[in-house]
Parts: sequence; structure tokens; C-alpha cells
Amino acid sequence: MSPAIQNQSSSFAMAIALLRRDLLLVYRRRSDSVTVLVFFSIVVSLFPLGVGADPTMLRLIGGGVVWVAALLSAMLSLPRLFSSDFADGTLEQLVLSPQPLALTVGIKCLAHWLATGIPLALMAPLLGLQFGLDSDALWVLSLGVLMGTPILSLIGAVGTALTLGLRGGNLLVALLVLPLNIPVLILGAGAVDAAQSGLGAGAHLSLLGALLIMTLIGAPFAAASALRISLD
Amino acid sequence: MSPAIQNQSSSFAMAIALLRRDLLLVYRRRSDSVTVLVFFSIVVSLFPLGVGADPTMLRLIGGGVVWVAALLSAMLSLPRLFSSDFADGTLEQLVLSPQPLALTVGIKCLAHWLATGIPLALMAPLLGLQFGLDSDALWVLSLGVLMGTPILSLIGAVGTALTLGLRGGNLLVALLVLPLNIPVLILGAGAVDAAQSGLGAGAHLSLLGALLIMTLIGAPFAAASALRISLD
Amino acid sequence: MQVNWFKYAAPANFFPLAGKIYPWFYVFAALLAVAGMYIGFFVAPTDFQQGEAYRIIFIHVPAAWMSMFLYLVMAFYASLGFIFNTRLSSMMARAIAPTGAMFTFLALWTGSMWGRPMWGAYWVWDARLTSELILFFLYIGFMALQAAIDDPRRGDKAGGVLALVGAINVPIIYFSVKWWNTLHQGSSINLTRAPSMASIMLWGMLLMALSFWMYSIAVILSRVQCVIAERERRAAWLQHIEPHTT
Amino acid sequence: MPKGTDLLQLNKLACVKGERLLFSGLSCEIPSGSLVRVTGANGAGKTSLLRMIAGLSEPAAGEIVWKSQNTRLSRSEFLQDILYLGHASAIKDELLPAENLMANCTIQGEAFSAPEVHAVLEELGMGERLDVESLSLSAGQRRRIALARVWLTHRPLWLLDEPFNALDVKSVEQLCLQISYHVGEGGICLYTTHQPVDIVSNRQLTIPLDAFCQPAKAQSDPSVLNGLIL
Amino acid sequence: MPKGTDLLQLNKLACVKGERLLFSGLSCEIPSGSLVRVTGANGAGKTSLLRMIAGLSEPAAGEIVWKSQNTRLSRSEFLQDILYLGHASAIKDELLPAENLMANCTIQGEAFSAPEVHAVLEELGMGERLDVESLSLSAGQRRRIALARVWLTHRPLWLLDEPFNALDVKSVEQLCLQISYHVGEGGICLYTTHQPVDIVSNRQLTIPLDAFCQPAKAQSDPSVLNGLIL
Ligand code: HEM
Ligand SMILES: Nc1ncnc2c1ncn2[C@@H]1O[C@H](COP(=O)(O)OP(=O)(O)OP(=O)(O)O)[C@@H](O)[C@H]1O
Ligand SMILES: Nc1ncnc2c1ncn2[C@@H]1O[C@H](COP(=O)(O)OP(=O)(O)OP(=O)(O)O)[C@@H](O)[C@H]1O
Ligand SMILES: [Mg+2]
Ligand SMILES: [Mg+2]
Repeated sequence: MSPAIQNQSSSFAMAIALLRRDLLLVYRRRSDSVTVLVFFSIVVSLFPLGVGADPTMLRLIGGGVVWVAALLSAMLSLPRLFSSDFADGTLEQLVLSPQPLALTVGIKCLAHWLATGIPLALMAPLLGLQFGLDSDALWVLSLGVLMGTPILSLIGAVGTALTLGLRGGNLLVALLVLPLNIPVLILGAGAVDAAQSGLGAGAHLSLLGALLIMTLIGAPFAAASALRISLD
Repeated sequence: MSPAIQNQSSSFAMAIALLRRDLLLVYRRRSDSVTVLVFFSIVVSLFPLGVGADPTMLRLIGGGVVWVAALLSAMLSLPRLFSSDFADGTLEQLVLSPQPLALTVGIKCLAHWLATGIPLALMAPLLGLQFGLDSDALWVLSLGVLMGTPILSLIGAVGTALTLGLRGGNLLVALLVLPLNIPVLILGAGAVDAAQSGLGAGAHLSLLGALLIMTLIGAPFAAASALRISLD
Repeated sequence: MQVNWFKYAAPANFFPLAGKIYPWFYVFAALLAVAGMYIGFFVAPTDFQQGEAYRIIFIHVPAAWMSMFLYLVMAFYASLGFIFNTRLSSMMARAIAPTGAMFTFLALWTGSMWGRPMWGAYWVWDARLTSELILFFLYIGFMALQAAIDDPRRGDKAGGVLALVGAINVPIIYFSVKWWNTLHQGSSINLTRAPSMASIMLWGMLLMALSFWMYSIAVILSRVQCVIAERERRAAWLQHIEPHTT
Repeated sequence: MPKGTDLLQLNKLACVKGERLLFSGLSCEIPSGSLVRVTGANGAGKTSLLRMIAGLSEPAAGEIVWKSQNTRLSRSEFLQDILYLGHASAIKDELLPAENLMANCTIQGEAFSAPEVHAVLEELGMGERLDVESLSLSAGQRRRIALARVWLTHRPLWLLDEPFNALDVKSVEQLCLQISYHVGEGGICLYTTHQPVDIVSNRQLTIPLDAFCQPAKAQSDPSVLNGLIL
Repeated sequence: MPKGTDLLQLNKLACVKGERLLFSGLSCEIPSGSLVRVTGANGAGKTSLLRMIAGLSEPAAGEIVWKSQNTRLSRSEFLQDILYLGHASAIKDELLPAENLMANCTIQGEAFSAPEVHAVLEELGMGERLDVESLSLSAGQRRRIALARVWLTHRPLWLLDEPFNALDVKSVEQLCLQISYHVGEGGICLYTTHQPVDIVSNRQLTIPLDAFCQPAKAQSDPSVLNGLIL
């Protein structure tokens, strides 16, 4: 085997091993995933309390509220992406790994999405139900969250990587990441609305898909350089 | 001077000194306070993007949205209450201080409120304006946030104290604190609604005041015992 | 040796140049502003629909233009600084951000001042307004990030990454916001923007825009001078190791 | 001011962590003027013991008596007599070194003037770094600021958990001198360290925690109890 | 396996932190089989130097050459040759000790079987504590897990920043033995510590960072340069 090939195959094996480690951590911290879900539900439930319980109005704002809450929940779970690794020195080791850093970042985002994105997508229709969304809209909501959350994780990775070790990091991440995620929110909530008003949600969802692909290609590299900068 | 009196006066001096230290930290971290404000505005602005731009609907939900966002912002700034003190060992020293721990907690909450609560109260009417609330409602909104945020800080102190050093602490705090703050949300948002519909907001606000006094009396002690437990 | 000394030298050379030229831009800015204001307030006729209030347009529109233009320039410099590691570009980006944020704020503020008489509300969730607001958040994010980082080198690089990501995102945000608003039912208040702008008004606006532009250059140059001066203290003794390393 | 008549008594202390009994039957009298080194392998329970004495955690059994009073009952007086410095340095990144030191004293109800504080930091070799935020200090420089309280305080009972960690040779010497001055004046110092250091003192005790690991053994075997005071 | 022909060259390195020049003109050749102790007072820049060599930060001037290649240019090969252990232990509270160790190896692209990993941990005296989450370990126990990589890895160039911190006497000895075995086999080890330790090795060098603090002096005064290799 030529060294190049050997290197590649071992790089793949390493990626798998890294994913397994991250998933093990997710499993050990499974209460965290539950917490994200509960936070999600609480935020969604705050709204009827804040804005009043008129069912027609709730049906109108339902999709948007669930989406905003999903965005906030995904954002609040971001510190787990890198912060603990940064604090305990694992991040230094990741940067010093012979593995390409962007790949490592991608793997960590994948694990993060499995731990938060999928649960959120499963939970979203349940919460949508509370607002009286119809079944088409619920499907679209769930699918949208499923496609949107990886974008949130990836853009969030860039944001957290940039703010590692800075004071007020948590809020700063929100500041950097929320505006960048507005397209996801608009497309996602727009899809629900379109589904509810009988127009197809296809256009919205395919735009979301395009956004996902773009982010998948670009964000890991941006996050990797951000990590290097933060450790300097 | 009898020892008891001497002790008391020095305890007061200590309280002042402690407040000064906390305010110095707030000053050094002043960008944090700005960040809270910006986070607040971003979250508020997310809603129209999610639920649509219909002005009449926005006017209806405005008060509720601003209140929910204020609650979330106050909550996100909670880690600053004790977490950094816990991580760097200052908390051990605070617990070992001859000063009553509940007083220390109260002082930290005061500093936290000065740094986040007051800015939020000043910002709230501006954001309410975006939703087309009328000027009466804006006053009530601001006053409500001013009275509500100390409650959020105090209850938040109990929550953070309980979750110090636990994994996923951030989200866990949200979980503990958000439900406890629902009365504040209902009263605050209710006051805005009442003001907008021409009924007086007096009843809501005085209930909020009563809640504030109760919390002021009880929460510092609860937080102090929670701190002791977390350090054990 | 490996050290790229012009990297340090360039800002030092730029410093006196910036110092020499920036006062002139203040002069240009003032002259153009006077001309623009004159046209705006004395030459342009009173609008039959909007009365005198419409004259706010001479500040509002140029400010809105500058806010967007400056973001592009800032992102350009920041990414240049990040990709080619040219220190001066990063400093320029750092110097542009506050001015850009200021113009964004000005556009928002004058717009909402104008909105009150026009629409009866300080704010409506129109696509253009919303994207201007998001632009404001992006500026603040950039500035907050750089303010949070003490080490200037790290701050420059981090700002570069953020600006790059932001620059790719801005068109996406812009279109999605536009789309968001047009997809929903039309907002109940129709924005009647002056349909065919009188050419005299256009002139006034152009002059004001030029004036804002000159002002931006002046402010940015003087600010970048401060940034250089601040780092010069460091560069001064960095020169010390130069003889040993080359 | 340390007085010459203080006495710290540990009475059959036991420590349980999780489901493990770390040590038990730990009894010991520490008169004023003693320098007590707590020894034991990693994980023996040194940190746990010091935290227990300071009152940060409660003993599973036994009691701690200071000036003939159970410290749990006379907690507020006890707190005015102790100085506890743990693994963590209690240094805020945003504050200058002097501000940090003053804040740490403030928290403990001790007030010192800026010149006093500066003088101590100068003596500890922090003179050049007084004007930078503590964020950018090295590991040892942070430790020094934390330890500087040792030069300022007048409390009789010191509990120092691995104080020499990360310190360079000169700082270690300075700290040793200060400790021996303190016990010379009639104070008490309990400390842990894995480094070989020698601190001058007339009355040196050792608490060999390893010996208390098997509760049965510690109780029955008198030689262990005798071994307590070397 | 460490080979006998590796060479690490530091070429006129300079380090700038914030607005301060920590050291400059640091040149030094480190052939395989060398044990290099980086000395200097607190804040001299030891940690900064090791991080720079590992490539975590960039030198303000100068270059680092490994096997005749600038490490910035041949970064990915260089990374396969180094083992860097810093102040932080990279231990996850939620993982068992063995899982932690394996994860840390995984990250570096080294795979070991469970028995291998367990054997090392047993040897380091972690035998009893293999079944508890690392959260509840003591300071020294965490360090041991982090350092266990030293027994497993085959990388030639070790960079150890204060590895002896928090370790008890026995662990310090074990680590010293392992280091001397490594350099005996032709490896290189750069380490920092403030403790007096003696590690057996034929070729011991010192990099006295304090001597490189004044750039002018370091260059002009030949005695300093000679002092480099003790
Ligand atoms: C806070 C409120 C407002 C904001 C944030 C805002 C923002 C903007 C922006 C970003 C532009 C530049 C758009 C472009 O060139 O494509 C603009 C242009 C303009 N705005 Fe506003 N605006 C606000 C309120 C108003 C109001 C109340 C009016 C008058 C009814 C108004 C009238 C105009 C006009 C006439 C233009 C120039 C139109 C053009 O060049 O296409 N704006 N505004
Ligand atoms: N961002 C910064 N700005 C200014 N000075 C800094 C910055 N970062 C580090 N320093 C200074 O650089 C010096 C080197 O720190 P470093 O951690 O390398 O020291 P060290 O030799 O490892 O010390 P120790 O023995 O205490 O671990 C310290 O004096 C520190 O104050
Ligand atoms: N919650 C817990 N559950 C189980 N075991 C625990 C728990 N907390 C601590 N321990 C164990 O208690 C022991 C004592 O820890 P401690 O920190 O007191 O040791 P130490 O003597 O200070 O060691 P070091 O020299 O490493 O600092 C350790 O073996 C640790 O594993
Ligand atoms: Mg310990
Ligand atoms: Mg160091």
C-alpha cells in the first residue's frame, strides 16, 4: 500500500472512531438531549401564556413560534459542541491530530445534530399540534426542522469556534449566529405557512436543501480556521 | 464598641466592598451587558420573521413576545451570576467568608440586575414600538420589566446555584427557572394587554410587586443553601 | 529568514499618508454636504403629498446606501486580511465597522422618524426595513467579536472569518427577507415611495451620498491611524529583533 | 494575630466519597505553632480532608474542634480564623493582579490599602505585570496572586492545598519562609504537596492519610496511630 | 518507533505575547536521544515555547525545523511525530478512565486494544478506579490518565508541559523512568517543570529561557549560548 492510500484509509477509520467517541459522550450525557427537548417545549408553551389563548391567532403564529423556539433550543445547545473540549484541553489535541481539522469539525457537527436536531424534529410536530396546525403542516414542520437543524449546527460551529474562551461567550455566540440563521427561519416557517394555506411547501424546502448543501461545503472549513485562531 | 456591633458595621462595609467588586467586574465586562441587549432585540425581531408581518396581529402579540424575549435574555445571562466564580474557585472563598452567605447572594443578584435588568427595562419600550404598542402600554411594559427582572435574577440565582458543576448546566437552569418564572410572564404580559385595552394595569403591577417582595425575602436564603450543597 | 517585514512596515508607511490626506476628505465632505443640503432644503420643491417631512429623504437614502456599501467594503478588507495576512486590510476592516454601524443606525432612525408621519407607525415589518435591521445586527456582531478579543492579531483573524461568512450570507439573507415579505399577504399599509423621483431630488441625494462617502473615508482614515498608532508601540520594538532575524 | 494557645482537634473523622470510604478514624491534636503536612498518594483524600476541615463538606463521621468548640456549631467565628487556598486560584481574568488580590481579601472581610497590596505583589516578583489583566498571566503567576493572601492575612489557621503547584523555585522558597514565619509566630498550617520541600519549623507533624485507608486497621493497630506524629 | 537520526532545530525563534517580547533569538539543535529541560521562572515563556513548537501558535520570528523540513510546511507529517501534553489534561468527566485514554489516542490516530489500555492504567495504579466516571477522580488521578499516553505512543518527539504537576512521588518516578527509556531508545523529550526531578539520560540539554529575555543580550553574549547545552 502506498503511504498516501494508507493514510487515507486510516483517516477514514479515525473519522469513524471519532464519531463513536462523540456518540458515546452523547449517550453518557443523554440527559442533555432530553433537556433540549424540554427547553423547546417550555419556550413554545410560554407563548400562549404571553400572547393569550385565542385559537385562530395561535394557529396563525404556530409555525413561526415553533420554529423560533427550535432555533433558540439548537442555539442553546451549541456550547456543547466545542466548549467542554476547549476547557479540558481536548481541543488542543484535536488541532494537533494528523486528521484534517475540517473533517473533525464535520464529525462533531454530525454528532451534535444526531443528539439535538433529530430529537427536535421529532418533537416539533407534537408542539405544532398544540397550536392546531393541520397534519400537512405538521409534516412540513418536522421535515423542515430536520433539514434546518444541521445548518444551525454548522453555522453554530463557526460561531462557537470564534468565541471560544472569550468572556460572555454564550451570548456572543447568539449574537453572531442568530442573524446568520434568519434564512433558515424564514424558509422553515414559510414552508409551514405555505403548507397550511394549501400552497405546496416544495419551493421552500428545496431552497432549504440548497442552503444545507452550501453550508455543508463551506462551514466546516470556516469553523476549522476559527478553531485554529482561537487556540493561538 | 461591643463586638456584636463592630461585627455588624464591618459586615455592612464588607457588603459595600463586595458590591463594588461586582460592579467593577460588570464594568470590565460591559460588552456583556450590550450583548444581552442585542440578544434581546434579535430574539424579538425573529418573531415577525417567523409569524408574518401583519401589523394588527403583531400589535396583539407584541407585549407577550417582548416579555418572552426578556425572560429568555435574563435567563441566558444567568451563567454570569455564579458560574465563573464557581469555575475559578471564588465561590469556595465566598462560602468561607464570615459574611452571611445570603447577603452575599443578594449583593450578587443586585449587581446582576443593575447590569442586565435595567438595560432590558430601558430597551423594552423601543422594541414594543416595533410592534406598534401605544404609549401607555409601552410605559407599563417598561415598568413591568423593571419590576420583573429582579425576580428573574433571584429565582435564577437559586436555579444556577443548584446546577453548578452539573453537566448541561445551562439548559438545566432554563428548565428549572423558566417554569418558576411563568407567573412573572403572565403578570407582565397581562399588564401590557390590560394597558392596551384601556383597562388599568394597576392590579397586575401590584401583584408583580408583591411577588417581588416575596422573592426578595426568600430567594437569597434558598440560593445560599443551594450553593453550600453544590460545593459539598 | 521567514519574516515578512513589509507586513509590519506597510502600516507604518501608510500612517503618515493617511494623516496627510484625511483632512481633505473632511473638507470635501463639508462642501458636498452644504451643496446637498442647499438643494435639499431650498431648491427642491415641497412635496404636495408629504409636505416638508419628505426632506428627510436627503439624509435617509444616502445613509441607507452607505450602510450597505460599507458592509461590502468591510467584508472585502477583512477577508483580504484573513486570506493574505495583510495587516493593513484587517485594520481597515476594524476601522470601517463603527462607521458602517453608524450609517445603518442613521438610516433606521431617520426612516422611523419619517415612518411616523407617513405610515402612522415608527416601524413596520417591511422586507427592506427588516434587512436593514439585520445588517445592523451583523455590524454589531462583528464589532462585539473584535471587542471581546484582546489580542489584536487574533481579533483580526476572527473578524476575517466572521466577515467572510457574513458576506456570503448577506445576499442569502437579503433575498430570503425579501421573499418572506412578498410571500405573505401584502402589508396593510402600502409603501408609497416617490414613484418618479424629480431629478432635482436625485441630485440632492447624490450630492449627499457623495458627502457621506467622503466623510466615511475621512473618518475611516483617521480611525485607522489610531489603530496603527496603537499597534505601533508593539511594532516599534518588533523592529529590534529584525537585525537578528534577517 | 495568631495566638499561642489555639488548638485544632480532629476527632475520629471519616470521609466517604461516592460509595467509597476514603479514610476513617482519623484523630489528631494540632496545637498552635504546628506545621502539618498531609501526605498520601494521589486520591488518598488530602483535598477531601482539607475541604472538610474548612467546612466545605461535612465529615461522614467525627467532628472538628477549634478552640474547644465544634466548628459546625461556631461556624461564623471559625470562618474568621481560617485561610483556605484550594487547587483553584480564584483569579478573575478581567481584573488586574492587585484588584484580584484585594477582591479576594474583601470577600474574606479583610481590607488592605493599595500600597500594602502592591508591596506584596512586588515582593512576589509580579512588579512588571501589575498593569495587565490577569487573563494573560502564566500558570505560576496566577498561583502567586492567589497565594499573596498568605502575606497579608492575620488568620491563625492556614489550610493550603498543593500551594507549591506551578510555582518556580524562587517563589517556592518565599512561600516556605512565610509559612515557617507563620508557625513560628504561633500559627498553624496544614498543607499538602507531592514535592520535596523543606520548611523550617520546630513542630512538624504528618498526617499520613494512606495509613487511614483501611478503617479496621487504623482503629486496631496502635502503631499507625503512633506513627501519626513523626 | 523513534529512530536514531531525527533532529529538531529551533532557528532564532521569537515569541510575542500581547505587547511583550518574551524571548527572541532562541536557536538550538536537538538531536535524537536528547532530554531537554526548558527552564525559566514563572512567566518566562515555557508554555509558550512548547505550544509554538507543537504548532499551536505561530512564532513571531524564526522557524522550527524537524527532519530538515520546516514544520509549517510539512505540518501533517510533523503532527504524526509529536506528542504534546499541556497543562490541561483532556479528560472528559463522563468517560471512564480507559475510555478517556482510548479516546485521546483515537484523536491522534493511534488505536489500541482495551487490554493494552487497561494494562497501562493498572501499572499507573489506577486499577481500583477503572469503573468510575472520571468526574470523581482526584487531581493526580486525572493527570495520570492524561500521561498514560506516554506509555502507549510510538511518536519520537515528546513535548510535556509540567507533566509532574499533582503527581505523587511514585507516579513521578514511573514517569521519569518512562522518559529515560524513551530518550534511551533514540526519542526526544522536551519538558518543563519546577520540581527537582532526576531523569537518567546520556544527553541532557537545558534551554534556559530566562537567558533569552533580552534580545540584544542573548545574541551578543556568547556565554549564554554556550550555557544552552549544559
Ligand atoms: C426604519 C425605517 C426605514 C428603514 C430601515 C429604511 C431603509 C431603507 C433602505 C435600506 C433603503 C435603501 C434601499 C435601496 O436602495 O435598495 C431605503 C431607501 C428609501 N427609503 Fe427607506 N427606510 C425606512 C423608512 C422609510 C420611510 C418611512 C420612507 C418614506 C415613506 C422611506 C422612503 C425611502 C425611499 C424613497 C428610499 C429610496 C428608494 C430607492 O432608492 O429605491 N423609507 N430605505
Ligand atoms: N495575551 C497576552 N498579553 C500579554 N502578556 C501575555 C499574554 N499571554 C501571555 N502573556 C505573558 O506571557 C508570559 C509567558 O507565559 P507562559 O505561560 O508561556 O509562561 P510559563 O513559562 O509557562 O510560566 P509558568 O511557569 O508560570 O507556567 C507570561 O508572563 C504572561 O504574563
Ligand atoms: N463522587 C465521588 N464518587 C466516588 N469517588 C470519589 C468521588 N469524589 C472523589 N472520589 C474519590 O475520592 C478520592 C479522594 O480525592 P481527593 O481529591 O481528596 O484526593 P487527593 O488526596 O487530594 O489526591 P491528589 O493528590 O491527586 O490531589 C479519589 O480517589 C477520588 O477518586
Ligand atoms: Mg488534591
Ligand atoms: Mg506554563
